[in-house]
Amino acid sequence: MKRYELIVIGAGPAGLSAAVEAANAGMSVAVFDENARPGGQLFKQIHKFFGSKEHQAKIRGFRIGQQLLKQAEESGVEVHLNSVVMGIFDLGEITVQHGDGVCHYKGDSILIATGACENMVPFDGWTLPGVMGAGAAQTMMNLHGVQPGSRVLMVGSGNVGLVVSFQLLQAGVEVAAVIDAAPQIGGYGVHAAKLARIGVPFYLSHTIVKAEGTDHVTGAVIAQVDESFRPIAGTEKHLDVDTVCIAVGLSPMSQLARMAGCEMTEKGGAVPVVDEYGQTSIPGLFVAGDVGGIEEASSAMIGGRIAGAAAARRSGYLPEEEFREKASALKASLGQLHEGMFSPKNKGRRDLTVTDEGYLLSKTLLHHGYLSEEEVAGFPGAAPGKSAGIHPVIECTQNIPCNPCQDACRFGCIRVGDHMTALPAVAENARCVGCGMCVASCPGQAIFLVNDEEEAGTATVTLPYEFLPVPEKGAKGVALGRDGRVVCPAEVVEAKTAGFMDGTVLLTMRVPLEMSMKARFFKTGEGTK
Amino acid sequence: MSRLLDRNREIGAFVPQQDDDLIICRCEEITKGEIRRAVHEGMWTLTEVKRFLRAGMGLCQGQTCGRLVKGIVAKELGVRPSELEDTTARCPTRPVEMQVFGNEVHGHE
Amino acid sequence: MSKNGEVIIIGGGVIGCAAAYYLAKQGVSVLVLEERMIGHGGSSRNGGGVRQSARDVRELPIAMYGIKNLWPTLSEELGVDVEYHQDGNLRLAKTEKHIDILQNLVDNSRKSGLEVTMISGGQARELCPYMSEEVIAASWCPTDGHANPMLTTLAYYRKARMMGVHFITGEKVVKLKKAKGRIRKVLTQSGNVYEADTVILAAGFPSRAIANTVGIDIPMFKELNECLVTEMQPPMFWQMLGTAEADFYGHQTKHGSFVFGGSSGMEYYYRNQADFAHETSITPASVCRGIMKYFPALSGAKIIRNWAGWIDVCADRVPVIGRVEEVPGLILACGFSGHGFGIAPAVGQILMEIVLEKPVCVDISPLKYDRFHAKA
Amino acid sequence: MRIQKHPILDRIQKGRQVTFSLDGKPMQGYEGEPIAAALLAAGVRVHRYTTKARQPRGIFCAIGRCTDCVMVVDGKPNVRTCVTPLKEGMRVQTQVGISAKKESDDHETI
Repeated sequence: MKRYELIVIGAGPAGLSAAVEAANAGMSVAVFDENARPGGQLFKQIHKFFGSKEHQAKIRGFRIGQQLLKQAEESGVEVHLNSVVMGIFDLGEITVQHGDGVCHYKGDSILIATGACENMVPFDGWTLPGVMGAGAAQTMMNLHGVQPGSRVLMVGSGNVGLVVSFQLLQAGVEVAAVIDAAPQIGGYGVHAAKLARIGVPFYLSHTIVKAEGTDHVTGAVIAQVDESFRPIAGTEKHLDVDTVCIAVGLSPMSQLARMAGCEMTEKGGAVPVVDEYGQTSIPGLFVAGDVGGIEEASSAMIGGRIAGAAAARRSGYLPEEEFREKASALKASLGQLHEGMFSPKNKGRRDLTVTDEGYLLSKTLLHHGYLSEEEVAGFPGAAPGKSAGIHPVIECTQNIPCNPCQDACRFGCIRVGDHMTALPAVAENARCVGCGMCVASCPGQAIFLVNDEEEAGTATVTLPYEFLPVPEKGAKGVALGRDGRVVCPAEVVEAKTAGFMDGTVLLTMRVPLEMSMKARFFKTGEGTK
Repeated sequence: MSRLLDRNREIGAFVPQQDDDLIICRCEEITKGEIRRAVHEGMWTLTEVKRFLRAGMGLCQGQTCGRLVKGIVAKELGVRPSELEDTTARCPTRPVEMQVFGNEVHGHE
Repeated sequence: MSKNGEVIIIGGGVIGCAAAYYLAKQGVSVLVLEERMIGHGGSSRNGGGVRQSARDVRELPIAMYGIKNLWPTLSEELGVDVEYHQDGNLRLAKTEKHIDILQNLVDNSRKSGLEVTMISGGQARELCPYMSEEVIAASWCPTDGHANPMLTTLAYYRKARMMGVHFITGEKVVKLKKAKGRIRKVLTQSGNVYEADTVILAAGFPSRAIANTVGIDIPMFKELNECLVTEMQPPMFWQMLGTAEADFYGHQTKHGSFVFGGSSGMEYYYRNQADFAHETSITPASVCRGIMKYFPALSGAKIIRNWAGWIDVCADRVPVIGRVEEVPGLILACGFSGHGFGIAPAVGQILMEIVLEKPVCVDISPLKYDRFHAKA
Repeated sequence: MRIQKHPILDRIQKGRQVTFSLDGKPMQGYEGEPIAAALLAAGVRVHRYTTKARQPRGIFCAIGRCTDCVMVVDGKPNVRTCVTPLKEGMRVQTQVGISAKKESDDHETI
């Protein structure tokens, strides 16, 4: 029987990272994945990742996937695609279906990195074609280039719901609304703000009552819920949609761990009990990534590297001391991602009212998806008088683990500090040359350049723009406020991009002077709202 | 080890609910009402519910409804979902044709 | 002295649940203690055969009694469709040796009054057109059939519970204790002590260790048994199938899926003897190859699940049923050796009759616990 | 509908265009893309009708897990169309229960 020193199940971010780490240490490694393409969910992630430079922040998920694949190839990892791991057995054996046959393999160590699957919520009509997981919609549009529908209701305002809604808009699909049964938005405020300023409405404390249609979805009914999440009669609202996307969380796909007989525990679903390096109760059987507890891709990659290193230590490829050094560095890096109000330990908390620094959290952001102008002014990235002339306005008001803006400004205008989750602050007397690097680097698209041209009575606002068609210089239209409503006429004065911006266009529009802190998006043509 | 369950514990009578006709197991078309009723008929473990109704016994092997069934059973029993033992995970993880399953070949290359 | 019912049944499998039901029907108060959950063991992990053919003549009367008197009305009686089908059993032969084995079984069964005959491959294909040309003969017993073992077990449990039988699951029995020369106490891992005048031990293989605690041994071992189930298929045939060498068996269920069991020939050497019966990496593939030789039409059917369970195999491959004279009050019902499901209703009734000291419906004396002897 | 040009992904790479059939009608798609993607692009949303209630089902998880999108492909029922690559000449049929929809059920079929 063919034997590898490490068998990795799942070629997603965790699995590939583990494989690369182990192979670089000298192990013979094979990765099996049931999909036709490697990368797991990475190739569906077309947004820029959060984090710091070492976490590959501001790089789009699919690019990180490409890098990982290249690394896997260079390190000699065998990646077997279209290979379904059917079962896991005694003594480190797996059976793999590939094509029209089944192979048996053994691994000295096995790493399960099968990721997660989407949770579902049942409602009247939820079996109709057109109701699908948000991830399913993402797969269809970002992997296969097919729109999942023409008008979508997004159920769930966690990061998946928010990110996929934005991606739907990028794919040319309308988003009728984002709803959530919870009284506040679950995902990052910056993700919500991207949708709100384009005009996507948020309905919090709302649930879907019904998907309408006989053969497929032709509409949806939503309603407000009471404190026990029951719909309140009389609050029903009909939405014209042909697609309903469900984004109500993820569950670990831990069947193989259970099949192997791992001791299990509960962590948003059944997950194996693991030691600090991802080893389960069965010696030599590791898990990494979402299968061990839902997080995000950046954490999964670090977790994978830790487990890969632990497997290498187990097989004698990594001396104890070297392993400990490596593991502690990786854990420190993981620790950085685990800080702040969205850290795993704060999961599901709704009682936070202030940031780590003591700033009052924006209620409008939590309840409507955007910051009010008054609230923006209270944060260190946008305080009035921080800078004269052209200057960045950073509308980043929650402690999320991310700091590329700090590195983006070569004049040191922007400071996050040692704690990646701290709010970015714009320095007093900052010397801003208006290069726009900060705007392009912000994965949350939360930085704007504002230039008040007092003599002319106008101002320019530069915003990140990731839609087609890109308005050309001279294009006339309207500026939309943070809430997506038309605030004033606007004209495009510049649309620039560069390779390193990877698809982000810096769109500069001219607006009346008094609108510089209100106008946050540009829409071609005469908006009539 | 299984949790100690006295099957005589009073869990109240079955009370019909408005959404009892919601499909929960999409493969086998098993409704919420059927699951709730099974609990009142003594099916107190997820495995018993599955064997009694076929919920989770279809083509996807409960990968979609497992979590939902668990929530419904837990609520009916007045326990936390995490207190319920999952049904057994078995090979194969995906449906495999008999002629493929029986065709054991050696090595990928 | 405290008491937890007139009878304690150890084991919430199909035997225990059936016995509980028939006892409750007679007004006896019963407590059932189950280590895991209802129908956890072999009761839910078998091919569902309800057959008389190829039975050892010592247990054949029990099978015949159940098929004649209990199975036909069981669904109605229990209020749950247990999916009983009486469409016959074909036991298939591919070689002359197979024919000899089957002929011998047929001859013995006929002596006990069972209507079973040898038929040709062609006749077999008339009954079941999907069968390949490799089948050259078969034994045919038209009164055999199959049922859904999971539903049957749970239906007995459900009905017994409705009738007031007390079930406690997750309660592992570790010890029996006598008092004043009779069975009296049942001690569990959780520290609970239950008492009754009569204890029925129907716990599959673990029965051996439990019986040991009152000095009784039943010569049996546990053997891994594996089954597989396909996706739903269009209705094809309703007979129960088996082979001369018993290396594969199965049927199509009411749902449409096929359930097949079988062996790889390596069962005896299975190294993992842990409590949890894990399916092996080799048997299902071997069973698939077996099935396709007999039923090529099924080669495209998808397998959606394998499962495994332990069989409590007695030294002479028939169960131990009856009172233990050395331990008054203790009744054994274990060692069913992989063919207990089909006779479960009848055994349930028999256990009731033993408890109530009624005349037993069939002669069970060949199944007593102290029948085992070394060769002369 | 297919996304012609995407702001981030530009043009999504596809295999060669192939012809397949749905319930006897000729359809276009790209080789190697999931059958489900080709159908969705053509506006087909119903993949099957269930066994018991004859309710319509379509794409749901799109990763081969939920088995809701199964259809009869080249005569085989229960084929997960979201993970089965499209090939030239494939015969795809709406599944009813576990059988192919009868052509006579389809009034549009010529």
